[in-house]
Amino acid sequence: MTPPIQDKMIDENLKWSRINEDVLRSMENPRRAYWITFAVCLAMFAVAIAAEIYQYRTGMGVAGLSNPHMWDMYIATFVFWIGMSHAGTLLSAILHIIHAQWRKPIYRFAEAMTTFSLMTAGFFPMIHLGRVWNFYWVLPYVSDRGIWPNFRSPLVWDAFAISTYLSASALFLFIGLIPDMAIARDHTRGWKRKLYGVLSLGWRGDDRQWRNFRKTYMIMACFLIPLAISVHSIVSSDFAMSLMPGWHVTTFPPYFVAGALYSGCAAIMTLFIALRYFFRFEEYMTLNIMEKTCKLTFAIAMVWSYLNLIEFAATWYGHNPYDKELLIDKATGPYAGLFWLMIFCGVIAPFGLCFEKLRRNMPAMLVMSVVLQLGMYVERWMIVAPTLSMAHNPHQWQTLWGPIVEWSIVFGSFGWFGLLFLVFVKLFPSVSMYEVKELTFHLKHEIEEEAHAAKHAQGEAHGHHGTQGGGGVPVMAPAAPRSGKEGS
Amino acid sequence: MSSVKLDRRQFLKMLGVGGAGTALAGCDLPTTITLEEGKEEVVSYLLPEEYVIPGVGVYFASTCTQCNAGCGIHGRVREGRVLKIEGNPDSPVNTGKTCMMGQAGVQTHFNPDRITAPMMRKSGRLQTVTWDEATAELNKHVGAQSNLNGGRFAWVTGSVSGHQSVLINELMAQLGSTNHYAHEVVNASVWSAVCQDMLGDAMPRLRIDKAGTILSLGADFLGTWISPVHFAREYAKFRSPAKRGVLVQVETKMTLTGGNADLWVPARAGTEGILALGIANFMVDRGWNKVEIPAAVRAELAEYKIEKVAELTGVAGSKIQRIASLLSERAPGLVLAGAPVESSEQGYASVSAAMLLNIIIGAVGTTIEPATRFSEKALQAKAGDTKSLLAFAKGLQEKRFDVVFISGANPVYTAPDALKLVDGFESVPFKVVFSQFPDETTQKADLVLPMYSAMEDWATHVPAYQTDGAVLSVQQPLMEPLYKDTKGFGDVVIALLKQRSKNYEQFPDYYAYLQTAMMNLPEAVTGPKPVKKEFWNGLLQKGLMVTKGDRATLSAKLSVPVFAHAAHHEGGHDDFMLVPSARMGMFDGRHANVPWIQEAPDQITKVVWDSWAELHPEAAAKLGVANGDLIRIASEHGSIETQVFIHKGIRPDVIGVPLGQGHEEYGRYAKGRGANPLKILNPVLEQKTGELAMYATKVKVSKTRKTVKLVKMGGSDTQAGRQFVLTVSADKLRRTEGEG
Amino acid sequence: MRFKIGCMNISSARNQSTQRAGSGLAFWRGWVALMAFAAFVTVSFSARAELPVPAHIKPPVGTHQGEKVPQPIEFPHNIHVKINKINCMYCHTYARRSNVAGIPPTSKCYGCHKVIATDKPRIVKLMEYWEKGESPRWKKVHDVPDFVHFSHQKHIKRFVFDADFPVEDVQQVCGLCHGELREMTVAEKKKPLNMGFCQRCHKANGGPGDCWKCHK
Amino acid sequence: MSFKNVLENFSNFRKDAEHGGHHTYEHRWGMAVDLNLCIGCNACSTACYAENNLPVVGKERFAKNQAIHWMRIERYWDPKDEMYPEQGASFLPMMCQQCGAATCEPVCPVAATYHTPDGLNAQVYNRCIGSRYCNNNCPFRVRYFNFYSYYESAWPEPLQMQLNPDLSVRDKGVMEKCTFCVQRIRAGKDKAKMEDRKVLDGDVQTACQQVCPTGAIVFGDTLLPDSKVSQLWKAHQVKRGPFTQKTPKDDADIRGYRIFDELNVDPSVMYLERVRETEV
Repeated sequence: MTPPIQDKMIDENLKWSRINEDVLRSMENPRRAYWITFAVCLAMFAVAIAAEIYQYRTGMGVAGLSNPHMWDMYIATFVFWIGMSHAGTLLSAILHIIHAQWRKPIYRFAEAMTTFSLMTAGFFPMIHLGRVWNFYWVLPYVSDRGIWPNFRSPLVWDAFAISTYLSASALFLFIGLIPDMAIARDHTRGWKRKLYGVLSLGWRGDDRQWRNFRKTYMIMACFLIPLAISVHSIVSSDFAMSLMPGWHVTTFPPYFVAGALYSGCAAIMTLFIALRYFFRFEEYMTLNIMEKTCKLTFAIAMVWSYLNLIEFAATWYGHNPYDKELLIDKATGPYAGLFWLMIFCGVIAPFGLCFEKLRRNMPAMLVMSVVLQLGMYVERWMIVAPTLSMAHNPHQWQTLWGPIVEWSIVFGSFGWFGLLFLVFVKLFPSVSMYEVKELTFHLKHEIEEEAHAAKHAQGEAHGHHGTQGGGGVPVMAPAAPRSGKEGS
Repeated sequence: MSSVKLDRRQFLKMLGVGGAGTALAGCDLPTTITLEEGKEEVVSYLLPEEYVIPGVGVYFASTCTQCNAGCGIHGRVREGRVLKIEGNPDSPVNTGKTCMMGQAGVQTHFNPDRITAPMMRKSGRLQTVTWDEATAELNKHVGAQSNLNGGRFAWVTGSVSGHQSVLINELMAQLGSTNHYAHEVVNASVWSAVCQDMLGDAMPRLRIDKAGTILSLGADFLGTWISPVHFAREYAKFRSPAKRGVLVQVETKMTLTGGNADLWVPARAGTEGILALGIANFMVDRGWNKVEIPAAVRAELAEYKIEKVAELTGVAGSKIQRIASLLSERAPGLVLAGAPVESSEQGYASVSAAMLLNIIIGAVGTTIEPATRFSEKALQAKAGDTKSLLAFAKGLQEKRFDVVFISGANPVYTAPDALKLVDGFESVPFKVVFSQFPDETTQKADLVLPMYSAMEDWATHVPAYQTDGAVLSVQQPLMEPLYKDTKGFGDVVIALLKQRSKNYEQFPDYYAYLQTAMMNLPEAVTGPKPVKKEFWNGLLQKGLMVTKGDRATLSAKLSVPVFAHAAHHEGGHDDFMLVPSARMGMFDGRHANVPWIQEAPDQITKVVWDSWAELHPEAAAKLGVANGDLIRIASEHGSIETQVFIHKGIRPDVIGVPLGQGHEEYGRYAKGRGANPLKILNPVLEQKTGELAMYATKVKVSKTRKTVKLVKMGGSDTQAGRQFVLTVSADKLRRTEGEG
Repeated sequence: MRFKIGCMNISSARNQSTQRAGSGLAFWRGWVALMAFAAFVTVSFSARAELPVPAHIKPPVGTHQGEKVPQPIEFPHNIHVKINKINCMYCHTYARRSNVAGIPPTSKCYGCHKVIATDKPRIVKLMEYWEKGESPRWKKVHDVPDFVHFSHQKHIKRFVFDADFPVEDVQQVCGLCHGELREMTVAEKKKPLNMGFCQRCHKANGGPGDCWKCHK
Repeated sequence: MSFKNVLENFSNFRKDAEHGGHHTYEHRWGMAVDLNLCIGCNACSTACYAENNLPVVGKERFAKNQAIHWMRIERYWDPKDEMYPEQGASFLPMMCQQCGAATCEPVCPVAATYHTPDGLNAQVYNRCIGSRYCNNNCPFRVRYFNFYSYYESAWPEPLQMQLNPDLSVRDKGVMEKCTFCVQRIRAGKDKAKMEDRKVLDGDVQTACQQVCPTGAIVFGDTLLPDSKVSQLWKAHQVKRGPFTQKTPKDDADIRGYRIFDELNVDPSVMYLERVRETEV
């Protein structure tokens, strides 16, 4: 018997033409809300630019840094954005490999998020340099002076890791886009048509293309996963490789990766809700998918909390006086407020995700996702700042709160991210059309198979869905035979 | 070899114009581009001295004038610019070392706020004039043709010695004036007075290096007292494993020396003398006295029973006994008495008590040695004091002066308001200030003569405190004057003298005078002299002349001082005894315009760039103030406002405000920064010597609403369990080394 | 005179040589006077021969075309070096005892030119300076950035004195970094004098590779 | 370091890090600071300002901990002080310890700070890009960053004439620290070279050592067995290299120790315990 509709990922009776229309509509005539958000983001970005120019001319001092506090919010924000970038990979690559079907309607924007948050994160290591104009000295290039970067420094690893990851995930995003580009091409006029024409790389949707496409996509996915893990492990080694109490922690790589996925999922939830609301994507981004996302988030949250406690425990039993002193100071000292905020947002709050009522309540989830992200941001800052405030030499102890310049640049980064994302959703389909179609198709197919199994009647199904293909959408010939295997 | 007249300091001309550039400007460009040619200028010497090589530092010997200790220095000169000051190893005063003030000498010299041209008061405002105008004005009032009545001429200086002193006296004599006021805020005049009376020698040599135990009654001999660098050198020997001496510091507010004490004893303000007598009495009781004590003295001493003394001083009886036993066990002892004791109401009595103790423990002859005086009396130091300031102020009030010269002193800043010195000073018809900087006094002058800095001028100095042999130290220019419109002090005075006496016409300038004068010093003074020219060059090379001088003899006069009343002060909840302490660095405020000194933290509190009021936690609790709160400190003669700094190194019944800040003028670094405690001092006199009792002002402290951020160096005040500064017990070491 | 010197030994060690140079003036004068006329004739169309590279040095690689820097007096290196064969270190005497080669003291110019070519406009100009008692303000041509420590004396020692290289040919060594001054009037920068240039030479000739040897 | 070197010597890099820098030292400059003699008078730190072109940052920036003092005197009170600090204060001259296994070196992305054959932690100012990682990883926190450009503000005419031409004035965005007065070391070595002799003990004096009124600071080459400093290290039983638990020194005047020795950074500065009459 057919399962009740609300348990399904998506309504299998969605006409494919409908899918095209809905998604393509989301790419047209922006409404006022869009322009307002755009303006806000632009303003935030402008402020950041101004702040950066000021800082560039005057010196890093205006960022409120001091002798113990050589790093501060810039690095925290850097880690935060890198973290964000992991969600996309998680959804598109990892879940793709394990055939989690429900990812299909939402992975596209997640991937976009990955790329853009990386593009944002990349700025921070540069912004925080004392002499930005020499940032390229970190890269190994052949110079007449015959000198090279110091390959022992985690910062150099960062440079490599991030650039690799950025290019890879951008490529991945693009590859995933190709079939949809083709659809878009066939449905648009004028310059857009040209653009999509180019981007779709002459996609005709014939057999060979599909085969190659799937291979490539799978390979990229496999390639991307270890990359994603390594990137954040390397970022974590910025701290773990040091000697400082609270930084020199062996569990940092997994801890950071978990944290990254955590904040990433939270971010996905936010964008999920936003898109669902603005673009009327209720049918695609259904509550069930939200449910799944929430559950995933909760699972990761628990992993993260666990690693967090592990760290405390390690500090406690490791009995390194400096570490211990720092841990106690974090929980009781000047930063105690933030510490407990982090614990609440990161460990306590996610338990809200256990309640189905909450999970199906979009406003509540919006709040929740923001809370989780806040928690993760604070966590990053709590890694960077307290250690510097209270390291080995008591003579240099000092607490610090970032001044306006720092804040505005950090906010500006959100503006910049927003801009990129807003442009993206209007230029590219933020829901993967062809995969949603696959989804509906397989769903329908299963249901019918069940029905037929009951009736012992064969062959209708094929004829039936043969007529399905509408709006110049390629029939997915190779998909059908594998559908049995693919069924989730 | 040429028709060109060469300036005698030609080789000191500056070569490179730029100095050290901002090095990093160049390296932002890609490496293929180098510096553009033809941007920087390079100038060669006209006539090279074979020892002056571009790019190689040359060291010239001179004398430090940052305080009056008279340390010998070497100035590192490169391309005609003096870059760094080092100590002169040949000088027995500082044997190659300097203090932070000496190091900062270069910034005093290169200070951006120097006066670069003469200034004259026209229609109420100081205006820049040419030297001709200035000289004309000067001659009009003090020149040979002027109708100046010498009796109505006064000259205020700091401590002076050497040939400046000679010239000053000469000019005073020519003018027929006797009003020479040598004024120093930081001085040891009461100490010398006592030494003079009880030992028959004003500045006996103190052998800190020989002492086994030092009982210092507020003498900050490592920081500001008499000859800090020299004492620090000896202190090193005193601390060496061979000696391992014990330092006991008795004072109300911790000084640098107190910070280094083995035992820091905060006795009640003004009772240090009584403490000394208590110790003396105890020792005599125990028969620990090294000299014979007449019965009369014993009787007088007997009054100072431990209990009574403990009660008066607030120092536990056990501690007093311990100190006493230290003085006898760890002989030879040495008892010193510094500013807080000297310039209290009964300073003389207190210091005499200390001296009596010295005699009893047999310090005289062992750790107190007869001084060596420089044989040429005229060149000896005339040490400044505060008595002279009082006298000058009095003179001003009685309108006894028509013309006043001020050189090397800043009375408008240092004089307490109670003395009404400023008004009196303004009413003087003609006030000439010889000065490098636009300080408070300069601003009130009618004629300002811009002086060479100590590194541009010639001078000789004879330290008041002589060590091994009697030193005459030469101050020679380390570079050519920065500003063409400045002049040497000596040059100006010589010019004035020429008008009145034939003897000086032979001298074109002070340099010529100095050279002749030095060469004419009798061999009795200098010891066997080589050929004159070589003597002179040798002198300049070495930078100083160590003569055997004549040795004073010490007599020890046993007499127990009488304390009129046990002058001690009970701290109410808001009234305190004000401690206007000087410190190494700021000194009496003359270095407040030196950025390095401003940025160098105070040694004890680590506060920078400002004044502060030290309070004991108890006192702070009583007042309900915290670090950084602004408080108003009011005496009968005015009030100052400054920030609170709380620490335990001070008695709860006193409040410490350091000297040095609170300048109304004196350049960009000093102006309008902090508060000047001297201003609110009550005009209390030391009973015997008539010195100003600086440590005898009671003040009321009140909160203001305001709070500022206390800017100090360092986060945590404790080591938080780190193994940073480890302390090992001397006893333990002694035991392990089997020294008993 | 009056000095108490860190650098005594350097100066004293080198003093005699300066003295000799000084007392040698008479000889130079006659000699230079003799050559002076020939100089002005030949300098214009003198054939340009490459400066030979000393055998014991692997020369630094790199070229640079600096512009002609206007100087207070257009000093003709070519006449002094090429025609009159005056040794570089006769005028730039500090090169062997200091980090900087130094501009010769005006007295040194005066020493020769009070008898030689006194009528030439440049010399007249020079004499004006001398009479005024000041030195011309030359413009630096060969300059390294302020964050670089370069020592002439050490290079001269290494490549001339220690290598027993004939001092009269020292211009071959100087030329490696300063170009062929015998062909120029006022000095022009012919070598890049940048880090690559120095570093390549250091590699080739086994100079120190430690950053702090040169960077300050 | 050229790329070839990296490939060839990468194992060395790692070994270096473990065994504390180069294995073939020309010199190994070290210091001994006797806290028993140090009176905390600030002479050394002022001398350092004079010698090394340190900028004066002013009150506001000092308040933000942006001051630059390569040599700073840390002052500590004893937490056991009840009413008064009767044992006085504890002064600690703290400068870069020129660690043998310096934690600042491996983390610099551009190798602006590295280990010289003299056993110093070099800081090449014009290579530095100001990532400030080095100070984050320095347990002593003795590296100072130019948060602003000070050339105009700290040396108004004619103060800039005092600047020492032997080392550069650091511009904004550059990390700096105590160099053991490398310009003096350089001068001393050049002098020796010009005289074709070895560098002798006493040829090189740091500014702080030269000025110190009590002679608490001793500086020299620890590779010269007869140098004053290596004598002191020997006498007080402090050795180079990794941390070794010391036997409680009960048998003589042995007071040497190195701060944060237990972190295995192999500092080149030995401190001597201060001796006080604790019984009084």
